[in-house]
Amino acid sequence: TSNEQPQAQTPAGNVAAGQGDNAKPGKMVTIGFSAPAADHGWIAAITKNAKAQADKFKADVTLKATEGTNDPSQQIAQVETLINQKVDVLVILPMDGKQLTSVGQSAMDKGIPVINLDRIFDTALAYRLWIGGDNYRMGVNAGNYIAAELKKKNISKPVIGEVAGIDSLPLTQDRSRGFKDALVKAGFSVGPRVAAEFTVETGERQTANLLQAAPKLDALWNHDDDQGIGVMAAISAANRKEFIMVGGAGSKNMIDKIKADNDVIKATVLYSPSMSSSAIALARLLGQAKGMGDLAEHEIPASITTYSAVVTKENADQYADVAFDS
Amino acid sequence: MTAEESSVLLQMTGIVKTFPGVRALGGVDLTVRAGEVHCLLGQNGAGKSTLIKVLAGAHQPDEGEIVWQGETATLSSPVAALRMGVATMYQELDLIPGLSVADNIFLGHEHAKFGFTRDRAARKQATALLKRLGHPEIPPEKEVGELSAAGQQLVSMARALAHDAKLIVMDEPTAALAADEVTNLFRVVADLTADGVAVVYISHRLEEIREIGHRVTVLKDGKTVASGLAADTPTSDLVALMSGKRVETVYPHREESTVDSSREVLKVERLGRDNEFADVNFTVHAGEILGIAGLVGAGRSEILETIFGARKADRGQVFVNGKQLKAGDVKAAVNAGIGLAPEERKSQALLMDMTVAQNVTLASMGAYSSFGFTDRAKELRDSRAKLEDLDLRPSDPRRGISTLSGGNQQKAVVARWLVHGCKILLLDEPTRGVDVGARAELYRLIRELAADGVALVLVSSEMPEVLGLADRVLVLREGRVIHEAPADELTEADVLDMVMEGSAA
Amino acid sequence: MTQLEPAENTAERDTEPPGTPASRDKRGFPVDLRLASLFGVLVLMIIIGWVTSPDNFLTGSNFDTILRLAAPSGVVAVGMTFVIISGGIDLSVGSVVGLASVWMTTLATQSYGPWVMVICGLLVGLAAGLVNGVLIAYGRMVPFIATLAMYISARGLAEYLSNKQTQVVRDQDFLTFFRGSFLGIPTLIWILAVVVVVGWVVLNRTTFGRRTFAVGGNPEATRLAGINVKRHIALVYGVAGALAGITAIMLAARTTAGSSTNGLFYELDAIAAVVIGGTVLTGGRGTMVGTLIGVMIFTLITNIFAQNNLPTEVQNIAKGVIIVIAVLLQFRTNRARSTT
Amino acid sequence: MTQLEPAENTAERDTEPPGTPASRDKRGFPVDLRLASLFGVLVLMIIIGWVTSPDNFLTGSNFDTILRLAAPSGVVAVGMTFVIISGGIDLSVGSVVGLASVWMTTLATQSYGPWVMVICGLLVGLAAGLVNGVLIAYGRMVPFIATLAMYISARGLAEYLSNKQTQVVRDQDFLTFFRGSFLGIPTLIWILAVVVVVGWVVLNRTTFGRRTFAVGGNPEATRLAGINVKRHIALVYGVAGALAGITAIMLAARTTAGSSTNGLFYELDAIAAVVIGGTVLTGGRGTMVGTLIGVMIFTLITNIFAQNNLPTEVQNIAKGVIIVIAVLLQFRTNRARSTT
Ligand SMILES: Nc1ncnc2c1ncn2[C@@H]1O[C@H](COP(=O)(O)OP(=O)(O)OP(=O)(O)O)[C@@H](O)[C@H]1O
Ligand SMILES: Nc1ncnc2c1ncn2[C@@H]1O[C@H](COP(=O)(O)OP(=O)(O)OP(=O)(O)O)[C@@H](O)[C@H]1O
Ligand SMILES: O[C@@H]1[C@H](O)[C@H](O)CO[C@H]1O
Ligand SMILES: [Mg+2]
Ligand SMILES: [Mg+2]
Repeated sequence: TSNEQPQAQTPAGNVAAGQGDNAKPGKMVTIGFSAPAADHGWIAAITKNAKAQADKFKADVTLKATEGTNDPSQQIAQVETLINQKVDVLVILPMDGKQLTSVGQSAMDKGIPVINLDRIFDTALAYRLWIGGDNYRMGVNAGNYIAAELKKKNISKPVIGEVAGIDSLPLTQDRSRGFKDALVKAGFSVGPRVAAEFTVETGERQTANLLQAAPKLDALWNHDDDQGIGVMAAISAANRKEFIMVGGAGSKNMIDKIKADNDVIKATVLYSPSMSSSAIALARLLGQAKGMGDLAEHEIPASITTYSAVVTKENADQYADVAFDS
Repeated sequence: MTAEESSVLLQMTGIVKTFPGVRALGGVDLTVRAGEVHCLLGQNGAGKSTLIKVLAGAHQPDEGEIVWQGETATLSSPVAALRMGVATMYQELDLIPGLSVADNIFLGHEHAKFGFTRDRAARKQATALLKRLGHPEIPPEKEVGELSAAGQQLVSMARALAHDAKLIVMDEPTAALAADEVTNLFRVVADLTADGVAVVYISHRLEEIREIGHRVTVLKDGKTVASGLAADTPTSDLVALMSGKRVETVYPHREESTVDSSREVLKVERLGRDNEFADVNFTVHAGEILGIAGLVGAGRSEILETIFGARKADRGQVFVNGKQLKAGDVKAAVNAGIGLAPEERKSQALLMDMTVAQNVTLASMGAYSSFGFTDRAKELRDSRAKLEDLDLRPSDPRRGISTLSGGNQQKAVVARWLVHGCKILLLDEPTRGVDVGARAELYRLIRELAADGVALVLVSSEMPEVLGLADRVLVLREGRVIHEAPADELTEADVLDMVMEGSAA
Repeated sequence: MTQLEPAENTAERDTEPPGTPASRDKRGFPVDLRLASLFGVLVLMIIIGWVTSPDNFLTGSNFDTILRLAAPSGVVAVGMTFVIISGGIDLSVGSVVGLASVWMTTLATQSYGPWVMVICGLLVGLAAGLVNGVLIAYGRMVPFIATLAMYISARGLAEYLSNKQTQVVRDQDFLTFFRGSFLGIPTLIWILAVVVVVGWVVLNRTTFGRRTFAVGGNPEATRLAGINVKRHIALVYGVAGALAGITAIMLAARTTAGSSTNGLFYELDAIAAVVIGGTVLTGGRGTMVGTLIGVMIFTLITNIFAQNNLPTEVQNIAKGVIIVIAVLLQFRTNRARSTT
Repeated sequence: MTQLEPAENTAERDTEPPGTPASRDKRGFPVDLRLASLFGVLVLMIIIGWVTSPDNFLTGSNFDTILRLAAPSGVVAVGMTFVIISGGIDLSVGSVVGLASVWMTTLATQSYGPWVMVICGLLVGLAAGLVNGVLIAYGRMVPFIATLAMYISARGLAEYLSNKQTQVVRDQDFLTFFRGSFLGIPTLIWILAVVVVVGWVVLNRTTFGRRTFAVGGNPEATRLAGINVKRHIALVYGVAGALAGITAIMLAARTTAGSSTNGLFYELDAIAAVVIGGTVLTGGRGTMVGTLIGVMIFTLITNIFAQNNLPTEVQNIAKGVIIVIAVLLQFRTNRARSTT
């Protein structure tokens, strides 16, 4: 977490390199950026990464970052403000994809390319490019990992718990669906499930109750490593060690614990906020009408899905650079 | 007799109203004829207000019958009563402070078309009504909260008139009125009755009843003990009916003075507050009762509150036993031995959710605690002793203060300052709303305090009270002292002339 | 709340001599020093916006943005003004917005077309408001608690109905009308204007409004004047609920979706706007114009911060401080006025 | 709020005659029918919990969990009880918990060790509470608005300080002590017990408590009895703030982290618990035992729902309904009592 090594990167946040010709400064691009309220580490990292990436390209990029509201109507107004300011490209991580679709579309209609980050708009007409994680696969990978581990231990009727994130977000539902599908495929099912709200306190409270409801567990998946701090606190308070735990998103804190391997947490499925660094880098290229070096296409693709890798003790080092401060 | 029966407007028989735990009315009869002023008498808590609330449709009776112009009536809501022709001026001011005079007068029967108010028409009619009451100068668009108490009482009256009622009930309308306003009110009442409107009139001031009343009904403990008496029934008979015991006179006799003129306890020098009063000077000695006479609004309460530090003096000083008191600091005044029994008992003195004991020790909490912990045993012991001294009934200090009658609540306020050991007691309208029996007891108590060496300042709107109790009297007019004299050199008529005209006739 | 502030009471008495003519018409019109000082704050904010982003602030499209953002919260605040003047409070409006927005955008509702959607939003809001009103007036519950219960339950019900999914509005007629504009002014802004004007007229020129002041000023006296106080209170909450329903319709248009998270925290913003606008929480006094200015001030804060790319946390610190300053300032003006 | 509910007023008067002996000691002790009915609700919930999950509910470790979860909210609610009895309200406690939790867990603070962390949490809470108190008592702001401003600002400041990141507690002594237990009972539960007992004693057996009732019951009369009402009000908010600070410490221990999101919504839960516990929002009356029962009821709801694997939305619908029922029930009991 941040208070551990605050000076690890300057400016904090991970950045994409920018390769070949694309590294050279081009025409000035003003990028407008809008995200929900940074009420947990992951979203905070999204904003920070965007700023860090823009900073790297400060020769030809100006970032206008309006930040943070959980009221879709207000976020619409913020995007409108950016449109009024005549930015060249917009990067939008919507509070709710469906609710910001219309303003995305109106930007596109006005000729401002929109990069839709993470939570997807309702129609592809509203964005030029979508870049985000694969929530369904995140659940699938968590489920597969757990299933494999339990099979290794020859547990036939395991109790598998789930601590979801904010239940009203579509991404949470996608994750839960993927998790359930993977377990069902392996012949297992989801046992006790609670939903926290991406905060440590709710993570702790919900997990404490879940642990009471399930006196014996074999595995537990927690959707979000931010709330994971609370989840782990509840587990240690209950003095429970009999199960394995898998995290979600990939915070520095959790990856360190996985590496140390002296706790229940054995893996985390990535959903990295580094995607916002990529979004800024691509926004710059869009603004400069450039393509991506390694692709044969002249154009930037219409959608990019980051892969939800499973980080374990074995490969933890490999992912240290995309881990974020929770 | 038949002629009279035919003019009977209202007949209430066997009215019973029980509140949980209290039988407020236990079978009351009341007969009112058209065009008469029918007075309702009774001690505090006798049930007068409850009876008229039943009549106004504000309370539903448990038993009993109401006959209106010969027909049985059911008054299921205030609207029903108003429709029938009963308008009521309630005891507790029933106005909306944030609304204008006109809005208050017509509340509930607004001048309106399709729900839209017609303010001009309302203002015009309001002015007409106020004019009829002798006060055309009150602007109908003024907020009622900004009027004086007398002004508010007038609005209340205008509201009753606005209904074109056949019967107007007035529950202690003069409690907040000065002498000239009372005269004015009586003129209006006379006009009304001349038009055949009946008035039910409630007051604790017997002389008023004598002045305007035609007949009298006396309530005691929720029952009618006498009805249809002539208004000139002797005072002692009325008091006997109300209280069940003989009280010779209502107001106190002058007694042997207890002034210790060697001990000047309270000295007020050139005290003043902008727009309220100016240049007030007086001294009070141990054992002395200083009366302050004046009209409502003359600034008497403000003077007491300023001495007490509840308002900050703009000019002048207050000395207690020769030591100057810090201005605007209640705590300093209390520590110096001053106590105030304020004008509005309920809102300024009592904690209605607390017990009598807790109310009594409120100003002396330090003495009833050690290391911040309350000494509840001592609290109970001392308050019980004080309640017995003051003959406060019931004397159980653990009762809720809200269960006491007005007079006994007033005694509890006095007890608060006595347990604190106060040497100067400021009394602002100590008998307001207190019935005759309880009054006599309060007068005795005030005298006893003086005899014990307490210095008292007494403000009262009732002239005989001031003249009968005080050793010396200050006459106040528009915030200035215009006369000071020993009480036995003044007559009621002198003082009235001075407060109204500015000088003795 | 009711902190019958002792100090305040006496202070008022000290400083407010009966009958200063200036204080005559506190309810009606903006000709009042208190409102003038509030208006001063608004103007100040516009100047700040203009100075800090000279190119983009004072443009037509930015005012469009500001007003369209203010529109839904403004409508909620009009309802809150009635509730607070009547001596109550409504914590549930935000949740009711969420519930109504979900209910009117379910597949089933949408299948009946735009009229049914609109009516559904209105009715759900009205019904929730009436439940509040009935619990308060007839169930004798404290408004804070009754509406807190509704706050929790309505949000839960909205999540239950929507299965926590955002429901996209597909009805083109609905979108065309409410997202469109008339005489060059967006429909949403028209709705706000109409609601504020009607709200002003009802409050100041009808018996309903007069009685709302009366109920808040002295409910017992109002009852004794023959007014059905319980029914009136129930209706006032019904009005607030119905306006929350209208807000839901506006949000559904603005976001082209219904969601159980719509309207989150609207109650606090509305209460803050109403109180900053000079309506007192103890009831009996208040102005519609003040509420509108209060809403505009809050919307401007957000806009100015967005214009200048400032982070939310600073915005929140500033928002709290501005509330304190605006309230203290009004108090001083008030004081100054009455001593002159 | 203050809806000087007409209906309610008359009703109260109708049903609560002065001087029924039962109503004598309204504040002090749990020997009261109103509390008994509340206790009945609690017992009922325990029975429901037991019936619906017979194996896991009535276990020692589940009670441990319930009490540990109840502990922080309980401490906040004790402070809220004082504030509400004094006639005020404090919307800011949740945000103050967040602010204190962040401040006490910054790298800088942690570097000074556990004592400084604890003192920091306490002082930040106390300071925020005193700011509220001073704005209300001396700045004459309405408590609702002053604490609403603090609610917004404190959360903003917490985000600013923490840079919106979760700050993990590294100090082992701190964790060992506060996450540990004494005589087999977790430290957090001890803290709750001590706070409740001390709160009860202060409220019912000290002059501070007596003055709190007095200030809430009739501030003007209290002032005229020579009591410094303003100072007392400022102190009451200070107490509430300090207790929020203690809550922050407890949460930092429970979650092993400080975060600006700690304490979110605690104000609403605390107010609901206090009011369900029988303390009236107009001030002057209330009980500590009722508050404790109120907190337990809310904690149990969450636990029972989790035990039965029920979704949050249903839990929320139920929570609102339970608030309504509990309040109406108390009212009926009250009524029944006074008519006998
Ligand atoms: N709403 C009520 N609830 C309970 N008791 C009541 C209520 N109203 C009046 N009482 C009680 O009924 C009795 C009669 O009260 P009421 O007000 O009618 O007396 P009153 O004759 O008008 O006295 P006063 O001269 O002091 O005005 C008293 O004991 C009073 O406490
Ligand atoms: N809180 C207040 N608000 C408005 N006017 C007030 C207030 N208090 C007093 N006044 C007015 O100030 C003037 C002086 O009142 P004050 O109470 O001093 O009179 P008083 O001589 O004590 O009369 P009394 O005690 O007999 O009513 C009156 O016109 C009164 O109505
Ligand atoms: O906001 C969420 C979470 O914090 C999650 O952990 C990653 O996906 C984001 O969209
Ligand atoms: Mg009476
Ligand atoms: Mg007076």
